[in-house]
Amino acid sequence: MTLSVRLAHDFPGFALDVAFDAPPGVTVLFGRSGSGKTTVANAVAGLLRPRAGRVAVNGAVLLDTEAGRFLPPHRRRVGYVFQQDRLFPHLSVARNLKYGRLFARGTPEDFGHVVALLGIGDLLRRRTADLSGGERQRVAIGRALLSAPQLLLMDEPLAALDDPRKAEILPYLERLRDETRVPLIYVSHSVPEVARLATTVVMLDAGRVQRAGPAAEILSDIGAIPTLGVADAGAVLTGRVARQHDDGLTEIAVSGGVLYLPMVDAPPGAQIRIRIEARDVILSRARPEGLSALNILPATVAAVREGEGPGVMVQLRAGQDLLLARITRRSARALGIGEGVDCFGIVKTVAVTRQNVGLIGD
Amino acid sequence: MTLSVRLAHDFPGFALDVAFDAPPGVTVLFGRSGSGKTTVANAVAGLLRPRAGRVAVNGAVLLDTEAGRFLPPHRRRVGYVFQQDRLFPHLSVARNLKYGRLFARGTPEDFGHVVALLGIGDLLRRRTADLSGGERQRVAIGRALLSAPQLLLMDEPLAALDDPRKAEILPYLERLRDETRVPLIYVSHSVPEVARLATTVVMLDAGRVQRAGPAAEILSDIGAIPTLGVADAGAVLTGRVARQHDDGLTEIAVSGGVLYLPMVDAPPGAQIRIRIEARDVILSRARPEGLSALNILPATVAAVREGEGPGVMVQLRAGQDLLLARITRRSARALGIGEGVDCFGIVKTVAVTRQNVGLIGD
Amino acid sequence: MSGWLSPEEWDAVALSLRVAFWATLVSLPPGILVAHALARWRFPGRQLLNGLVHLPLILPPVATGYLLLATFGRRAPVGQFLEQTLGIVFAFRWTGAALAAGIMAFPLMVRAIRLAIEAVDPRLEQAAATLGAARPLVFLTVTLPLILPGVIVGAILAFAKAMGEFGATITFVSNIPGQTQTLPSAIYAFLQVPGGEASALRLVLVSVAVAMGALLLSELVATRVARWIAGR
Amino acid sequence: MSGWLSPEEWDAVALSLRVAFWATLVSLPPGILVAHALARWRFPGRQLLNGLVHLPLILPPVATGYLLLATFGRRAPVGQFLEQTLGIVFAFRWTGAALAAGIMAFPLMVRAIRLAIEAVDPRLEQAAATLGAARPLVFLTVTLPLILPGVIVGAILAFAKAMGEFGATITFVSNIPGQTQTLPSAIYAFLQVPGGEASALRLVLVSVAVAMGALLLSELVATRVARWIAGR
Amino acid sequence: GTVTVFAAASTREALDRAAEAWEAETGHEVVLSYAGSSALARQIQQGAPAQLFLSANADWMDVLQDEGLIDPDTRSDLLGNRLVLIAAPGAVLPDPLAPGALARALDDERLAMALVDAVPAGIYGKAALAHLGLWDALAPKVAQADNVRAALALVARGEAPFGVVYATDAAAEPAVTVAARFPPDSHPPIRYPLAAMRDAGPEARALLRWLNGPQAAAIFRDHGFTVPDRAP
Ligand SMILES: Nc1ncnc2c1ncn2[C@@H]1O[C@H](COP(=O)(O)OP(=O)(O)OP(=O)(O)O)[C@@H](O)[C@H]1O
Ligand SMILES: Nc1ncnc2c1ncn2[C@@H]1O[C@H](COP(=O)(O)OP(=O)(O)OP(=O)(O)O)[C@@H](O)[C@H]1O
Ligand code: MOO
Ligand SMILES: [Mg+2]
Ligand SMILES: [Mg+2]
Repeated sequence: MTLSVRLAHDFPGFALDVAFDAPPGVTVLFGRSGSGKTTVANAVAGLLRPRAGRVAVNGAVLLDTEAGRFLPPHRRRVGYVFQQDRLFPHLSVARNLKYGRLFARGTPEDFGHVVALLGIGDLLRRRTADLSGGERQRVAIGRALLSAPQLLLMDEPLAALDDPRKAEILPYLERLRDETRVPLIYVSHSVPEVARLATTVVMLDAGRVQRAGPAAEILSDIGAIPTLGVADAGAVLTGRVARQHDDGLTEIAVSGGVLYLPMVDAPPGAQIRIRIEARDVILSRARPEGLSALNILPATVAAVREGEGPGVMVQLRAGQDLLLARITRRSARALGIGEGVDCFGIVKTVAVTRQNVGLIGD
Repeated sequence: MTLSVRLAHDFPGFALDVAFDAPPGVTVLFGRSGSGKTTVANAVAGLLRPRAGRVAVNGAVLLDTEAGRFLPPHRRRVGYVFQQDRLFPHLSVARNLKYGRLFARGTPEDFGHVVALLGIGDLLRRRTADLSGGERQRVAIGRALLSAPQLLLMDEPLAALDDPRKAEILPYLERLRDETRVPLIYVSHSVPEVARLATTVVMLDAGRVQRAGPAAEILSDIGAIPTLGVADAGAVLTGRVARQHDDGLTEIAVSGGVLYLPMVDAPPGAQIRIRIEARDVILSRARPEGLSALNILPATVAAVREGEGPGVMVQLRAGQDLLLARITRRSARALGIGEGVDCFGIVKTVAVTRQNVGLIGD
Repeated sequence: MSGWLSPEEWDAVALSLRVAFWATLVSLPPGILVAHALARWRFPGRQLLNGLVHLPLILPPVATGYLLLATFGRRAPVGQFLEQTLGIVFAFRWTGAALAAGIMAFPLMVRAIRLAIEAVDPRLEQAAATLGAARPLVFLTVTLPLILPGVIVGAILAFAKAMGEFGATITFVSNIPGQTQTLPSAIYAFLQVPGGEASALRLVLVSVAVAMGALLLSELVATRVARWIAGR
Repeated sequence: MSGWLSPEEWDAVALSLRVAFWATLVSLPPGILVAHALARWRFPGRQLLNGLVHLPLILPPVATGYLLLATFGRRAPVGQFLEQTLGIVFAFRWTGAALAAGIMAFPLMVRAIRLAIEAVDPRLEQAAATLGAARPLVFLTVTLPLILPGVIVGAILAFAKAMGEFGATITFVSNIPGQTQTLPSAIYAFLQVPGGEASALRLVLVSVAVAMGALLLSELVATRVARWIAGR
Repeated sequence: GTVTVFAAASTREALDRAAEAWEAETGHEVVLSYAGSSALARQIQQGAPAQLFLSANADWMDVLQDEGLIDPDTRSDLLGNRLVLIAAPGAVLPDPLAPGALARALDDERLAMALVDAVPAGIYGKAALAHLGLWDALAPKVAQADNVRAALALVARGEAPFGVVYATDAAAEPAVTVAARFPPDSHPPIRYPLAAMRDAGPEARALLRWLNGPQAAAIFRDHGFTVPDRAP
């Protein structure tokens, strides 16, 4: 395990008691406002000294209250993007970005590259006080990335950014996850972001771990849906790029068949993960014809779960993978959907946007 | 026009020059990071004195540089939720919330109601410094609402909140829009939020108005798609509640036929608006049978627009309304989609989540 | 203890406390006002006011005492005016000692408060304005609470200075036991006579004890207030 | 102008500037250190240090001068030690005047800097720490730049006070023309002479002009620095 | 060579003139440092670089002599002085030293004196008034200044209608009139002892001898001092 976190701390009216381990990659902390996400991040960064706990990253013990060990923040080498940015008001944007380099012990990311990625080239000589909200946040991200951290902590880093900007930054974070050994703890409320980035998902509720485990498992878990929010429920499949078609579609082999997705920028053979939202899956008992939807996967109903509303969540097994489909109770009845029933899952090609596709490095 | 804004101001490296008018309701400022949204909000609130401009709200002229009029901020009665919350550190949460009431000239919202809505009842006696990011933001929203404003300004108020919380607050903002005459200027990056709340959408780009007009028009406008982001494109339809069904579905009469949606909490006859995302619409030349999708609208292709990717945006006319459908070029060719072609638009009932349905008051 | 200090010395202690207390209290409102003006307003003569406020710091205390005498003395224009219109007499009264102490302490107070005002985030004041608070109310409900630690520090400095002020006081109001003889005058007197060191030391200790007590107390209050405001 | 002031008076002006300059400069590093310790560290004896720093403010200057004489005089233990080991002599030198002025000004400087340190958002220092900066480096790269306006204010106060200090100086190093006769001593000397008011006034004006010049300059610098830091 | 003289502040004009004359005569340089006798004496105790000391107070000279700092052989009472009652401009009082007259004339106003227990002029004044049986009635009305020149200034400005000062002070201040001279036997003789330090060089001793000589005596008399008869 790359990351091992065990923390207990009490605030008046709020008790934190969490423990989780995570392999390399991105560990997403997910949970409602006030569930303790920032508190965990602070404790990992050494900004909060918890009552009890142990934190180890890549074998290095940052904190062990039993052994009386408390590594001070500056020796933990965490790049922390704070929930409320903490840019240095007395330094220019460029100086803020370069601040961490003064003390970096590793090789920092390339300055020009990070600046270009974040689109802050024009701001370099500006004072931070006049920046717009999104500009501030981008500078904060850049500052953390450029400090050659051993561990990255990002507390809702993209919340203030527009979708096009998010779409530019996410692949970079994926690359970071896949190409470097820097573990990333990522706080987010956005399920698509989580699905795309997370290696491990830790769901917090009122200071406790409600569920933790590999992202694909947690996100396809019918039981996790209430926390994730029904609207955002969706399963994560892994597949392999089979072929790039001339008309901009990529053919992906998944265990249950073939999916056509909007261009995935990866060579044949590359492993990718695909999040398919439950609301984007249509069920049919017979193989449908003449639809604009290209992806039709034969599947078997694995579980059905009724919610309070008019909806029903259907878990499908398509080959090795699990799919989630959310349909109305009326349709479920009309189609005779029940455990063990064979049917077809229909997924619109375009419903799987680039947001929902992530590369997996090796 | 309830709101009339005309502003020109220059920062080194950034020039703002915008003009727009808006009817009662919610005016959404939409645009990329750094496009000038906050600058506009600040000028309307009186926190920035623009080089030139005129701002009028409900007939009251707040600013008119030509006439030499500049109403100071405290006399503008704007409830401003800032992008970075500005809670008073020396006051408790309750005192922060009640601050505006000290000076309110109108009748403020009910305290208990706002507190319950925002889920901050447990925080009332806390100091603001220890609050979590989302808690701070909720308090900031409450403070603005409780100041009996004549105009509300909200700069990305929900960005730090989790989806369940957002889903609780949005209907309240709708009610505010529909039941009071308080105009609301709302900055957001979230297209679903925009679609749901906006009466008027003002798209900003590099300090200029790129497009402005009624929400339904702008959001269904094929030309606006590049700015909105293809992934989030979708059309807004208006309909009337026809019947509530026992299985939790609501039958909605739209001009082009009937839609079944997850329970819409409104009496028969109520007018609602429904956002249908382009990616959620499947096309078929023949009326499909045996699908879990309940909503099938006969339509005629009004326009087709090819993007750079493998996708094609199809604008459909279904009755009086416009629908957008995003399909692959391959499907378009296979189905023979072209202007004037008749086809069926298939919309999954559950794809239209509560997020996408809004009430329209009278 | 009462045996340790003579009744006259007790008088001096009491008088010093009274003088320092009133000097501090009365100069607080103008101190806050002037600090606010210097920190936030732009007006002609701002630098002049700034200089004027610092004057007592720059001048030797005796010179300040002379200027006070030439201004607020009974034969001096302002002094006569005040006496005739308001019946306020400073010359040879403890009120004069308080005036001298207050004026000598004024720059310290203003500087501390001004520093605090300059550290207040104007965006909070803006937020208050959008919530409907007019300028003076913004000041009362937001700025003032936020600068309270600075105000307290200013008051501490002023109080301490007022406890120690000697040159301007004795020049302006002389040394009249029970009326204008503050601790510093008494200490000075002892230091003038050979062998008076022991007695002077005794008063120094009293002076230090009293001022330190006040200091500690206000320090405590300031820390509380600061923590309360920062919420940390 | 050179005709307006006697050579001896010019000496006094030059000496005062030199004394105030060095007193300010040399007390800055310990001033910052002590302010930081008082604002941020928790250690036994903190309140004692706090009291000690304020002492020169509370005591009549003459008493402070007397204590200095009893400590740093040539016959006094510390004074002898310093003379024999380091060859530093304070007594009756301009260095002694600087020492006296520095000590008298120290509480003002420390208070101003401390106020500034207490206003620094510790979350910025935390951010610097997560970026790898050790405590002293955080101080140098974040805290110090942020408190610069406070440091400048502290220096201004100290300079002004050093320009005006008289009681402790004359008691400690006497009033030797060309060596320890600062402007305030010169002014005092004239005030001792009947009819010397005119001459005193002349020196007061010089003193005010010089100090105001320094004040305005530093005010300007402070404003610039503050604006630069706040970025507003 | 240079001779450094520490001298009581009240001897300033006369001694300045005398020193100039000696400098002109011999070509040597005299550095004069004026301050209160007590401050000077303490500094000499601490090794001040004084070569001659002219004190306004025999007690302090005794202290230095007891400590072996001065050369007792060089000690002499260089100057004498008279005590006078002065009146402010416009204040007239025939026969002011008659019992009750002064107290009545003062009404609720003040009699300016130097500190009556600490500063020589005050001590002599109190003794004189007591000798005349006036002290008890006047004591509550006395405003004590920190030195005799400050008391003089109070009268000159009209803040106090009457004051007790040296005849030399009254002579130097045209604004005041001498209302009465105290009988020489009403107080201990006013003496200004002069002595050379033990380690004083030949030039200093030459100056000392010259100051004791007739040329200097003329200058001193010119300024209102008395010059006691000396044993040849
Ligand atoms: N210093 C403190 N004193 C008291 N309570 C605290 C303190 N810090 C945090 N809390 C409380 O602990 C809870 C968890 O806070 P935390 O900041 O970790 O939440 P979060 O999960 O990051 O929420 P959000 O998504 O809103 O940022 C909150 O209810 C918060 O009010
Ligand atoms: N005082 C200022 N001086 C100079 N430039 C400024 C100032 N205030 C804002 N700007 C610049 O003006 C542009 C618009 O800023 P604004 O805050 O309005 O953007 P925004 O649309 O709110 O962006 P975001 O979504 O990131 O908050 C930005 O590029 C910003 O850097
Ligand atoms: O030497 Mo003085 O001047 O009367 O004390
Ligand atoms: Mg948080
Ligand atoms: Mg903004």
